[in-house]
Amino acid sequence: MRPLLRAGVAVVLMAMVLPMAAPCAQEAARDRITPANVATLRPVLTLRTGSAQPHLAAPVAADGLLFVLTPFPHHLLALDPASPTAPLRWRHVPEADGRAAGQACCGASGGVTAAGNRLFLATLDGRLTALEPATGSVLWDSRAADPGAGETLGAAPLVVGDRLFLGNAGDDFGVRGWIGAWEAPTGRPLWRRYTTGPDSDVGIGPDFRPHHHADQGRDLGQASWPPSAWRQGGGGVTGPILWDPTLGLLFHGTGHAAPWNPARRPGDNKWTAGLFARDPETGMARWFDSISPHDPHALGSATANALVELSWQGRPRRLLIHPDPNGRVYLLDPASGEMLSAEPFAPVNSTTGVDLANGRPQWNGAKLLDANGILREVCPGRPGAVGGEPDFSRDTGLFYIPASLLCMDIEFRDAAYIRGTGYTGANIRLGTAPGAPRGALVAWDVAAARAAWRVEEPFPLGGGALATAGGLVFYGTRDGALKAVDARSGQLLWRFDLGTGAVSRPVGFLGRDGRPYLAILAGDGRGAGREIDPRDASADSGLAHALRGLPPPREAGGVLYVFGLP
Amino acid sequence: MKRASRLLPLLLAGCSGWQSALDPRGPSAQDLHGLFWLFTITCTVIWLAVMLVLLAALLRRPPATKGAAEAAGRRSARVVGGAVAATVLVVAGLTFASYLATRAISSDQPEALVIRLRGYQWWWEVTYPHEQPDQTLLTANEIHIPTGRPVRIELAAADVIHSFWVPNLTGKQDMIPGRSNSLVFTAEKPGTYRAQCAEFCGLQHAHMALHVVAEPPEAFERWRTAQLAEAPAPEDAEEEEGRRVLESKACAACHTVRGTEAAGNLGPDLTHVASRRFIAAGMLPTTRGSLAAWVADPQSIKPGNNMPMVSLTADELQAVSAYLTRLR
Amino acid sequence: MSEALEQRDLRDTALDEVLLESRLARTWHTPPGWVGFFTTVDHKRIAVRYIVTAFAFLLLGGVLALLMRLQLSRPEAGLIGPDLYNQIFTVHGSTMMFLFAVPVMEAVGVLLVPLMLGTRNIAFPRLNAFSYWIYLAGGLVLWVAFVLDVGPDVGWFAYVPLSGPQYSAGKRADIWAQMITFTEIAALAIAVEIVVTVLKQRAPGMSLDRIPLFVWAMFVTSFVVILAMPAVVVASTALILDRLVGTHFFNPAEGGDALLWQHLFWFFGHPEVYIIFLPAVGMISSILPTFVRRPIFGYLPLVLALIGTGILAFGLWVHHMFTTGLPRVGESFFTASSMAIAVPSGVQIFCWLATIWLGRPVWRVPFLYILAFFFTFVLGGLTGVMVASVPLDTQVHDTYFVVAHFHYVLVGGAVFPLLAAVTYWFSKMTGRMMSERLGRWSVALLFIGFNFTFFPMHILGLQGMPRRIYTYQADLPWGGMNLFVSLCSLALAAGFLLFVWNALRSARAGEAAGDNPWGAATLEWATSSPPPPYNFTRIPVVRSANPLWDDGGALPVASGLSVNRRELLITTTAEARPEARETSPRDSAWPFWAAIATTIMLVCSIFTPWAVVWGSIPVAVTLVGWFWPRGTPEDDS
Amino acid sequence: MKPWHAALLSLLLLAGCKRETRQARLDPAVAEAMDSVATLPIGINGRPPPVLLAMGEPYRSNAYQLSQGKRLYAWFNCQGCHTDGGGGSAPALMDGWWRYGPDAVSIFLSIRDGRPNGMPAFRERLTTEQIWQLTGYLQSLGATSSTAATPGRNDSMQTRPGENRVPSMSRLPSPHEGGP
Repeated sequence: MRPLLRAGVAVVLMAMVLPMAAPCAQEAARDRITPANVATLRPVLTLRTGSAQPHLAAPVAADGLLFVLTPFPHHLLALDPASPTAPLRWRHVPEADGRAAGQACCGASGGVTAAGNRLFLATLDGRLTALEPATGSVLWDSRAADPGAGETLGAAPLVVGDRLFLGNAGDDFGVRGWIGAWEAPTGRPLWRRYTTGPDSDVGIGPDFRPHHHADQGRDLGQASWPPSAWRQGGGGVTGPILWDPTLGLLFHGTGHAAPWNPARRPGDNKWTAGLFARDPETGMARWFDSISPHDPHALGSATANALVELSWQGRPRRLLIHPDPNGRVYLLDPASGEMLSAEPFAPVNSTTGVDLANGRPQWNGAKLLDANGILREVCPGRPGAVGGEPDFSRDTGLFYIPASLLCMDIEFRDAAYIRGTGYTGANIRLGTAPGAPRGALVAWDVAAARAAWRVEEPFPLGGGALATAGGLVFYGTRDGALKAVDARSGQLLWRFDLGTGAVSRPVGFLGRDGRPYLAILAGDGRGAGREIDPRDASADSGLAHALRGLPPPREAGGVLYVFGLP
Repeated sequence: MKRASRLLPLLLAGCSGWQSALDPRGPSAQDLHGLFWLFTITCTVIWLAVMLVLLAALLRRPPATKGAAEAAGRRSARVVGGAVAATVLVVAGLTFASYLATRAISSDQPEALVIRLRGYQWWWEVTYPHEQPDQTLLTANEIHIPTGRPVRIELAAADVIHSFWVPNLTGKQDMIPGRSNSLVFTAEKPGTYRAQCAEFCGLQHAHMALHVVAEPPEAFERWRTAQLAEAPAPEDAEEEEGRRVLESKACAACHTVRGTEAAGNLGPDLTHVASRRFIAAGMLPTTRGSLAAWVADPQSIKPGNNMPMVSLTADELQAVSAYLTRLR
Repeated sequence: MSEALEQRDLRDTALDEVLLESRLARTWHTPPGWVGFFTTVDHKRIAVRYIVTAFAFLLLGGVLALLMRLQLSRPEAGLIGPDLYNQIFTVHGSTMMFLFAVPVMEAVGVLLVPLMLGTRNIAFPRLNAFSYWIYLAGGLVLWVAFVLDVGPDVGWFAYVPLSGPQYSAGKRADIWAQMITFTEIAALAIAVEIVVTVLKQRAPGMSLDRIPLFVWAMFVTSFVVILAMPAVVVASTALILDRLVGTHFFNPAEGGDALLWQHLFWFFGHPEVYIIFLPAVGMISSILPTFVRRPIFGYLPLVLALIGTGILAFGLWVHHMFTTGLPRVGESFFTASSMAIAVPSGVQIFCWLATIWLGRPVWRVPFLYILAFFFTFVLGGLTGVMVASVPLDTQVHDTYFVVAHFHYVLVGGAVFPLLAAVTYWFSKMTGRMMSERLGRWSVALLFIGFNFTFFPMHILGLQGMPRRIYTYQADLPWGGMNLFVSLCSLALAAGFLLFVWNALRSARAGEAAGDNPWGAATLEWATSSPPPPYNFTRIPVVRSANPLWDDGGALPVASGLSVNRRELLITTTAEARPEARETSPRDSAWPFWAAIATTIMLVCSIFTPWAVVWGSIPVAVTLVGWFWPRGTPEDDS
Repeated sequence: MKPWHAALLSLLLLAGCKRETRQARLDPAVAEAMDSVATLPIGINGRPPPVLLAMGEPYRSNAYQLSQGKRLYAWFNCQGCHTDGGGGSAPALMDGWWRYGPDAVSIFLSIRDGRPNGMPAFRERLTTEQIWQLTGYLQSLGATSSTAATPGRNDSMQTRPGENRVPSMSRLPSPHEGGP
């Protein structure tokens, strides 16, 4: 019964459009959402995706259209929120390689990018496609990742000019991470640089000037691993890639080293769990910061980064902000990779500090284990303290981090590498101290390197935050709320019940009618979803245990909400 | 007594060998050997004395008169008291001797070569850690050590309790899950010394052996360098086919051959399996025939071990054994 | 009126010898046939039953030993696979330790302690009956499981994690752990009985310094049992809980410790050796004077040596764990304490030597066994000193050297004295003497077979042969000696068979024995062979340590006990002055039913922990039946 | 032998006879026969190989075989996706719901041939016997009633109740609860 039903749900997309917009023509059109009018936000469009999986990919808006990527097996929908009665412009259903369904590791979801009048789609199962935004017709199509090995595509591609940059995911399967470049108009591959292996693979040449001494040397991506282990070393480029137009550099974090069990990979395991600055032309590395050498808790550093300009220690400066899964916010000089600060934004006991001079964390010896065995109460727990994509507000100077405040018991076991199967060698039970909040929205004062305020949440946050120019921060929660808080004080101004948990980032955009809209794709905050037996405390890498008490969603599948002002 | 005197030369002569406590080849084993003979000779003397007294007591004519009997009784009391005192002295002396030997054996050797040994049911994983991670060497079922340099074996167990024992070099030490033990010893002469698991560990406890190869430091370094290299490439079509079979069949899920797609680590690392003297944890000498026999039917050779019988055609078996023989 | 009064409280003072015997026989009588078989509480019947059962298990364990020798007689023999071999050596070890050695020693105690103390029955006789049934059930559980291929295969020491839930699937290890529970209950019951009997039921005048040395030995042994067994109760219960309920006593990942098992097990396991050895020492001390025709030399040092051994027994369990990587200081301490046990053993040996020195040997079979004991036990004791040294132990631990050592100690130190004891006290069990001629043959076969079987194992161990291996490779130099050992083991087996044949034949057709065929000195020889159900017509009074020698033919007697109910004389603990009269329970089938109920509960708890809950209901019912007053004269008192 | 001994013995014989035999080596012909399952074209459900029934279904009822299956579950990375049975990137195995049917043949086929939604094929990684061992173990993992033959807990971090102690499924919400 069950497979049939599931197939039905997956195949027949139920785009049940419920026109709920009540035309209230009396009020003058407002051009932005502000604390004053946020309470009047109401849904203008809802759409059920029919997929019961967690909806991780944020919708993308371009030219007044909203592009929605549903979970794997994907449907790409083009919607026009300005015409609520017939919003669906087109639908693209890429051919799916079912193997990827079981391999959505490390928060990988695939993603969409709109750029230069093109739409680029990276599917979870490794397909990279360019489409015509207006019609949905395919311009080119290529295969970027091999799901047979557990390799998937994590985040949306980055397009700069006529180049497209994309990273892979698959750390949990022992897949070597890489970042690649394609010619955007044609889909011709340009280069591919790996996270592990010899310098030629990694893209390390004469221009590579890492700030810290430990990162200098020949073939460290090979020498810092036991023989051959780098071939299954992980370090996927799972998070978004950041483009710095001023310096002309790409920044990206690298994922965790594989397997999770550090006893199986003595050494610093370069270049996993760190930050790369790369030349977009050649992909050659400029600098690298090793955030967690040896990555003893397999957290990686593949989170979203941000570039900001603000006054740092009395003088204006461009800074690269890297909120790391290890629970610290790193401030770096984007040109050199110099570390300026690394303060915790979440409860951290795995490190006691970071030695900014050599860039290495000061590990808490009690939370390290280089043998099979068990570590208890390691904070933060996998997959890290950064729950979703943070956002920076220039107006407030605050960096809004949706945080997960979990700790873990992690047991290291023997890890067997079998191609296409999970290569972890660890078992995790996530939890918190009783009574402690499991999640929070942390407003990080970048200049002061401390939290300005935080909004505590009963469950770890899984989606991103959106800071608007109007002085609001929007974020969704796993228990199915979309919240708007005052960007300066964190005061809750508006709350909407989504009916299902949100684990993706809200987006704001202007519609074809010139009015502001807010969209969020909600869909199952229960991590891996419903096929979990919560009696197993390690289910879904321990997340199921950490979400104890989370009420089941009212909506069976995902729902897209588009909100507008009346 | 007569029997003992007959057995003593047997004890002296017939007991040297490649797995014998009576054929010491390193300082630890020599200390233990010396201690063994100290104890043996002391105990033999005591035993002979007791037996002689017993014999004399049996053959002796008992005291005829009551007075003589009482005198004999008093004398006996003194003799018994003296014997007990002597026992106390001997026991104290032997305790002290064994304390000295313990101290000599367990003295810490900071410059020792560290080797990690992990016991599995029923094989041994050997790791040579190195401060440079890519010089870390992982192999199985054979330990190479340089002569004249102390080695410290760090012992761990993956499943049940095992015990590492190379009698020619030193005494045994247990490998206990959840605990770490270590053992320091030195081999003075080059040679191959057999070691065997000495703690009952299940079905194939009898076939859980390991060879310690002591060789001059240069030879050891040569061996180490050779072992660090990736597996040699196949040299002919048959070996090429063997590699393909190994990568595509169940072999690759459990065994690593560095440089190929086989990267499993549930069983011993096979990158240089043919360079090892024995396969299957000291069971069969490494020849192409024994490799083929082992792959063809591991459960007949070592019933209950964790390597399954993978069904291969005759040609595939030929090819795999050819390729494995190449892995020197 | 006076008739009725007399009926209720008729004393032995009022009756002459013949009438007294008939009245006592009526009071202490056990019905014949099946009813009596299941209801008797006579310590002699239960003890003989115990001894016969234990010897049956000895033979079964011996068959397993021969099977192992058959398999090991040549390299890579394919007769017995590893699975079966592991079961065989586990069942061999468990049978010999738990079903033969400990029970048989306690059974000899049950037989002789009341006789030597001059009392009519052991204390708590129904518990005694219960103990036998439980012991039998435990033995059957192990052996039925073994026959069904569910025999434990984790060694008699059952080290975790090998015996734990992950590495020992199925019910095999549970069977072992539950068998331990059965034998624990049985042994503890007897230990309690003996302690109470020795403290309160001694013949008047038998002050502490006149107690026969065998009784002293059983007394010390019983205390060792009472103190050591709880450790193994805890260990085996924790193991069963780990295996069946999912607790984590031995799981290092959840805070347990695999080494905890070894500490608990050996805290019992080492005293276990002395539980077997101390009664044997007592047997030697009690038999030897008879065959050198003089009292034992050094009674007080021997008693002190017994007590000293009993105390030291608890201070050296770690010497089974010298290779587990314990702190050096601890190892040195345990080396010292392990070697210190040589001192009390030395005292005993020297006292016996002095006894022989001062006496005139009588070359009868029990004495020959004692000589065999001297030869082998001293050798085994000295190899024990070697094993006690930490550095030497690292070479010989878990090798055939240790196999040789403990067989020298246990067979040489305990089985030879036991065989001497059975030969010596055979008349008190059957009323007949064992054949002297067959006895001499079996001594010779056992002595030669034993030494040729086990002495070469020392060398095999030093040559690197580990224990518990089901085979060895042909290129190892062990083949010849193993074949030799296997062949010699046949001689050893022949010796045991001859002994059993002798016993069986003599029990039917042996020469009839008088009250005191050996001319011995202690009280058990003051009654007939076999003794009547009430043991002594009148309770003897003791005035020296060797009453039958020192008091000539006729012992003084105490009187005043009731004859129409089962009544014992209670004496004071130190001086053994008469203190009170106490009734002794009548025959009952309830101990048998209680044993059945307990067996059902314990066996079912292997399959579901809930059996402990519902299984305790029938146990409670049978216990109520056991203690329910039935209006017998004993209940009235 | 006393009558009750005989009774006990025969009872045990009936109940426990050969329940714990450990067969290390499988005859290659038998192993081959165990691979031939008759199945529906969609790869769900079917008739188990007759040889399995002839052997008395040891992979389901023999504790040793079940523990071998449990070992393989950990060794062959089942845990990587299914965790300790609670599921993760792959469905839970202990909840009693099976996408492709709860019968042994369906589970066997899922492991041997893989399934389209991410389950890789283990045909060339495990032998047929091992797949049956795993199948037997998985059935015990999802079992709703306790059995005498059960794999014990592992000496590792405990994250879930033991295999034969999973409470009745009636206490769990159905995975389709609240569905459309």
